[in-house]
Amino acid sequence: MVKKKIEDFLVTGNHRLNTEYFVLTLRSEHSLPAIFPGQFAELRVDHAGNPFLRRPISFFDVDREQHEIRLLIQEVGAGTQQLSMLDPGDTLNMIYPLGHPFTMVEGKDFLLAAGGVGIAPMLLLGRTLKQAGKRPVFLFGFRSEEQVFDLSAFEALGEVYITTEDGSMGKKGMITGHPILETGIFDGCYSCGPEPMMKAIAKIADGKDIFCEVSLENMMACGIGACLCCAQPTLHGMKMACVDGPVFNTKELLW
Amino acid sequence: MVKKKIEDFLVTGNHRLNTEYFVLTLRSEHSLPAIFPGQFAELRVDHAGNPFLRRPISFFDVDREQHEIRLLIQEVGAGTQQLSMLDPGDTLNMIYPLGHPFTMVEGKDFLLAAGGVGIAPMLLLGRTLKQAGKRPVFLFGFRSEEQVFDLSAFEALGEVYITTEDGSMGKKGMITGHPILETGIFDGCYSCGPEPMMKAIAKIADGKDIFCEVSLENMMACGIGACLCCAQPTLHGMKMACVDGPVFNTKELLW
Amino acid sequence: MVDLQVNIGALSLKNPVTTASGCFGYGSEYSDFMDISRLGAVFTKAVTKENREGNPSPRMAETPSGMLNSVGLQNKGVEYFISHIYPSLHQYDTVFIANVSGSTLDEYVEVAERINDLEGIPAIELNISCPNVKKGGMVFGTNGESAAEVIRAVRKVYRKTLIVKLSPNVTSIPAFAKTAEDAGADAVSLINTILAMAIDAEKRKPVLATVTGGLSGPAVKPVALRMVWEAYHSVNIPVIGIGGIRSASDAIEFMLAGATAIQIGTANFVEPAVSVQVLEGIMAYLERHGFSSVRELIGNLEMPEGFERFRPKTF
Amino acid sequence: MVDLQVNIGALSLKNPVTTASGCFGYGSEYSDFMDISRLGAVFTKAVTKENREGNPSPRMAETPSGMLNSVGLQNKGVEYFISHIYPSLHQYDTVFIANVSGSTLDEYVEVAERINDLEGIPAIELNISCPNVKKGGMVFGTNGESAAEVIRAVRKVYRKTLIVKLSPNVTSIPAFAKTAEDAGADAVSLINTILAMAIDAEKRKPVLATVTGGLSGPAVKPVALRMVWEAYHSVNIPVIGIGGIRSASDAIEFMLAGATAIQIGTANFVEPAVSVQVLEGIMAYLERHGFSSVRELIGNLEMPEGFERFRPKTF
Ligand SMILES: Cc1cc2nc3c(=O)[nH]c(=O)nc-3n(C[C@H](O)[C@H](O)[C@H](O)COP(=O)(O)OP(=O)(O)OC[C@H]3O[C@@H](n4cnc5c(N)ncnc54)[C@H](O)[C@@H]3O)c2cc1C
Ligand SMILES: Cc1cc2nc3c(=O)[nH]c(=O)nc-3n(C[C@H](O)[C@H](O)[C@H](O)COP(=O)(O)OP(=O)(O)OC[C@H]3O[C@@H](n4cnc5c(N)ncnc54)[C@H](O)[C@@H]3O)c2cc1C
Ligand SMILES: Cc1cc2nc3c(=O)[nH]c(=O)nc-3n(C[C@H](O)[C@H](O)[C@H](O)COP(=O)(O)O)c2cc1C
Ligand SMILES: Cc1cc2nc3c(=O)[nH]c(=O)nc-3n(C[C@H](O)[C@H](O)[C@H](O)COP(=O)(O)O)c2cc1C
Ligand code: FES
Ligand code: FES
Repeated sequence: MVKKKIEDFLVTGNHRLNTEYFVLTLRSEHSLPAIFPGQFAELRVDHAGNPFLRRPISFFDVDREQHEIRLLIQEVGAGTQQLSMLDPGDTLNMIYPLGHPFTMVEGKDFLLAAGGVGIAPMLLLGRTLKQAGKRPVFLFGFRSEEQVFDLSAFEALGEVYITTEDGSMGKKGMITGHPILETGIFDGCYSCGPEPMMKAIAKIADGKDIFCEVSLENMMACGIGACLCCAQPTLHGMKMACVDGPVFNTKELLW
Repeated sequence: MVKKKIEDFLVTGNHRLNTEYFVLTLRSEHSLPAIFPGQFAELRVDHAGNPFLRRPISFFDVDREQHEIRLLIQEVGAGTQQLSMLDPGDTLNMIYPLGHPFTMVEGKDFLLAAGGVGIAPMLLLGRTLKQAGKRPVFLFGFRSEEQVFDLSAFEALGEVYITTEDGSMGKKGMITGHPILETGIFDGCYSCGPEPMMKAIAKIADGKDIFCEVSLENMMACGIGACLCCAQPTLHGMKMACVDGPVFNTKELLW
Repeated sequence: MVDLQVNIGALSLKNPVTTASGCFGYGSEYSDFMDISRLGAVFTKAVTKENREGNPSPRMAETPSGMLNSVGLQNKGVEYFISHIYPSLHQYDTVFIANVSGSTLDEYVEVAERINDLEGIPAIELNISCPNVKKGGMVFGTNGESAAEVIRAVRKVYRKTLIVKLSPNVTSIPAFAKTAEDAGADAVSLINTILAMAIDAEKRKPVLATVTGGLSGPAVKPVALRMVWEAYHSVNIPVIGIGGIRSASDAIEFMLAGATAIQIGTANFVEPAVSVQVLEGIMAYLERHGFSSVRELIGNLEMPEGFERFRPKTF
Repeated sequence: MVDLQVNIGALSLKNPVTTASGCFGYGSEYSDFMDISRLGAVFTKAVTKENREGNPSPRMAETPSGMLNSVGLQNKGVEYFISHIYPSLHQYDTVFIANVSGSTLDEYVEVAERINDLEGIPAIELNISCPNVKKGGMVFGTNGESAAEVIRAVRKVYRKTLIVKLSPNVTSIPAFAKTAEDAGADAVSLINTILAMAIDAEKRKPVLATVTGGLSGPAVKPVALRMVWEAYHSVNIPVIGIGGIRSASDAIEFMLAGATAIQIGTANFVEPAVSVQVLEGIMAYLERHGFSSVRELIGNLEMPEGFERFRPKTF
């Protein structure tokens, strides 16, 4: 198992995508340890002690040559707001890499279905799939056009389908109503986003009897399996979202 | 009585004097209300809520034409450290002007004796005395040369005497041992600094039977007389340092 | 316009936002910053029989997201209150509620009786929960029998709305809320401060001259919220929620837990106009969520299924 | 080198810095970040008779300078502890102390008896203060008679160092500390978490699935410090201080208040190596102030003159 580290990263970029999302670029002085798609880091937001706890954020992208990682973050509360105000030259303390990543399985065609900031882990996952000779297809749901950002990094890896709730871009509605779910033929799917969305994807996968993994959110205090706060009931008893997850096979879940 | 205001000031300067002291320059959009020497402001350090309470800081200087005030601050804990990191363009919320100022009395020659950051209210006081046709003489005590900063603004108003505890500059020792206290002939004195110092000055003034006012510190939560935390016992009962003080005539104190 | 009016016993408040005793002077201290008349009520600083100098300094210490105070009921006594403070209260169009304290049962009764005669004061808050005095205060509020005794005695002489302010320094809030109700209180308010302590490690001394003091501010909010929820489910009289409120969201949380009105204390020191901001935030919330009256918030909390299987029974 | 050794009953700890139950797993979770062997002791997660799944999610809520948890004693039971966890503890050169919990008196006794047989575990911490279980825990720890009964019963079967962990959710800490001492405890530890609640105003629901949870973190430090000080002056057995410690200064404050050792809980989540930093900070402090032994700090608090005239008598 990769040893977990606690490290001060240098902020080298903070790029606003839209009113809600921004991408932080962070550089390490050292070479990065192995980081797998679906894993996350616990970020120390503030040294004055408020917010008090660290914030769990998935790895969006990793550049091993530059020792850089990127995080896609949605501003939702005090913690993410403070993160959004970081400037190049600031440091950010992280505990990483954490959590059980997405699994690579047999097959060629995979659907990567995500809603909102659930998109974050999908870039690294898509790239890893592609590097393994597989074909990722991305299906992303947004509230409206204003939320959509430049998806060319995803387009370089595979087809990208979009839905918006108000129809201002892509297909109107939720991703769970997108025709690709019916017409596409996949060997498995990965999903991250709001729970109802993941449940719907899991149901469709189950109907087609294909592999399905989801990344679950939970309230986390420690991120390393010590506090037992992030409980996820499974067929095999109570699991911890931070170490046994955040990625779970939907067959294991009591959904 | 001047109405108290709560206002966002624009930080227009933050100047380091030495490892401990810095001067913040703050500009108002409006003309400033009357501000008297010895008065103070309650600064909101942080919007994330830590430190939780405001910090009381004296007015160091006031530039009515530029709508600017200056604060001389010593870094001692989390609050003043955060203040030290303010950059031009930031805003700082203040409640002001607060407190009972130094009193102008009959006479010509006045000693302004201060230790450490107790120097802060003495510039405005010296200027006010000078404008009233009086002669301020400054006597400042520091720990050592490193703590001393450019005192030319004071020198423009009157003579400046210095002591350092280690003798690295000016006279060695405490200000209470400075010969000017014996040789000088004053109509009154004003003092701000560590309590033992002010007590010694008060005793000397008492011996010479001259007017003496001191600016007292106390733990303040509200700064406006509402919480009754900053209690100062006096001959006339319990007084509040934030509204009845911080300046008190030493005759009133139970020293 | 949404309906903001709430009732505490026979007393009608134009809105549920009030300021807590000891944290708002007698109102005038804040008049430079806000319009006092917008408040539902102002709870005055404690009034005792005689002039009290309070405790020695330091009386205040800052703690993480909170503060300790050991003011100790400093006030000029009920006569001064009647002759000097009471007459000036009429200038504001809000309800003033006197916070009544004492060292002995007789003192409580005497002050309550005197204030009963004041036409402009429609209610008192009986402070049996101050942790910063040697006698009285919390000593009454942490013993069921003494609490019942003093409330009954005051109830006999006080004919308007009687609010009893509870101490959080007890094993069972429901027990004390019921004691207050049974002894004749028209409402309970909670929490007063939590007995606590700060130490200066470098000087190896307590920070406060009294060693211990009362903890208030955002730090205590989760404890206060739990206690208000417990009290709401234990009695049939209204509950007034206090403890760490500094935003409309905080205030709404207390009302959802069961509070009919709320008091804002420590937050006034940090933001002198916070009470008006809280009021405006509540109005915006009610409109956004389509409520027509603020009273619809009281106890309007959706309970998770079967939660009773998991927590110790406290009421 | 200053002397860091402290004694808890018959048990010697190489230094007073330990980690709190439920906040440090069984040690291995933190081994990537620090050297577990530097700790004075590790208090394990609660051990109960049978496997417990704990409470439903959400089990955690953040609050100002603190957090609520409602984990509810999730653990795999004492048999699993003995067969799977105990053998791995030997790799660390520190003392492991099992946190013993139960729903009934018999369960407490059975677990204590089983752990008495484990050579490598020289002490237990009897958890009669967990606020997150329907039966047992705080239900024992907030009732004097039940507390005395369970401590006496465990004392009969447990022959090593018995530490009793007290609940802060009581009117009188001195009373419960004395109860523990009289019933045979070798030491008391405090505080466990304070019963509290969080509400989501937008959803109008409690944040925790169990509605209430236990408050921990810096927010509770002033309350914990007061309680440790009270306990220290009420009993003759050692007191272990817990609550909001995240710096050497915090730890020293607890020792000055009377603690012989301290536990670090919630702060581990924020800074995984905080316990070693606290230890190093204590060593620096002792040298700076010219102490030759950390034991000189215990209760070494200079009291302000005549403070007893101003505060309610609590011990
Ligand atoms: C494994 C994991 C990976 C995540 N990856 C990302 C990501 O890549 N990008 C992104 O924008 N967000 C991600 N999140 C969500 C992110 O952690 C929360 O949005 C963030 O913690 C909110 O902090 P805040 O202070 O801004 O908001 P707050 O005001 O504290 O809370 C807003 C909401 O965020 C959630 N939240 C708050 N604290 C936590 C916590 N400690 N653990 C879990 N949820 C919390 C709660 O549901 C809360 O209602 C991830 C969460 C988890 C568990
Ligand atoms: C009327 C008045 C005028 C002042 N003027 C100046 C000034 O011009 N320049 C300057 O540098 N300092 C001034 N001070 C002192 C200044 O308020 C404190 O140094 C500052 O609040 C410390 O905050 P901190 O967070 O940095 O330190 P902390 O770590 O909070 O405390 C360090 C020390 O500062 C003192 N302190 C902390 N909070 C308060 C408070 N709310 N009220 C009073 N004292 C407190 C305590 O003695 C404490 O031990 C003044 C104080 C008062 C009462
Ligand atoms: C400085 C100060 C003085 C107080 N004085 C009184 C008082 O005289 N009478 C009283 O009943 N409560 C008093 N309290 C308690 C408050 O009214 C309130 O119950 C408590 O502070 C919790 O609310 P908060 O967290 O909003 O401050 C005082 C609190 C503070 C901070
Ligand atoms: C997530 C979590 C789990 C806990 N589990 C236990 C437990 O199993 N047994 C116990 O006695 N105390 C438990 N506690 C209480 C702590 O040991 C400690 O008493 C409390 O958190 C106060 O210390 P702190 O503020 O340093 O966290 C738990 C606390 C937290 C935050
Ligand atoms: S967050 Fe602590 S166990 Fe998962
Ligand atoms: S600081 Fe509140 S009365 Fe002086």
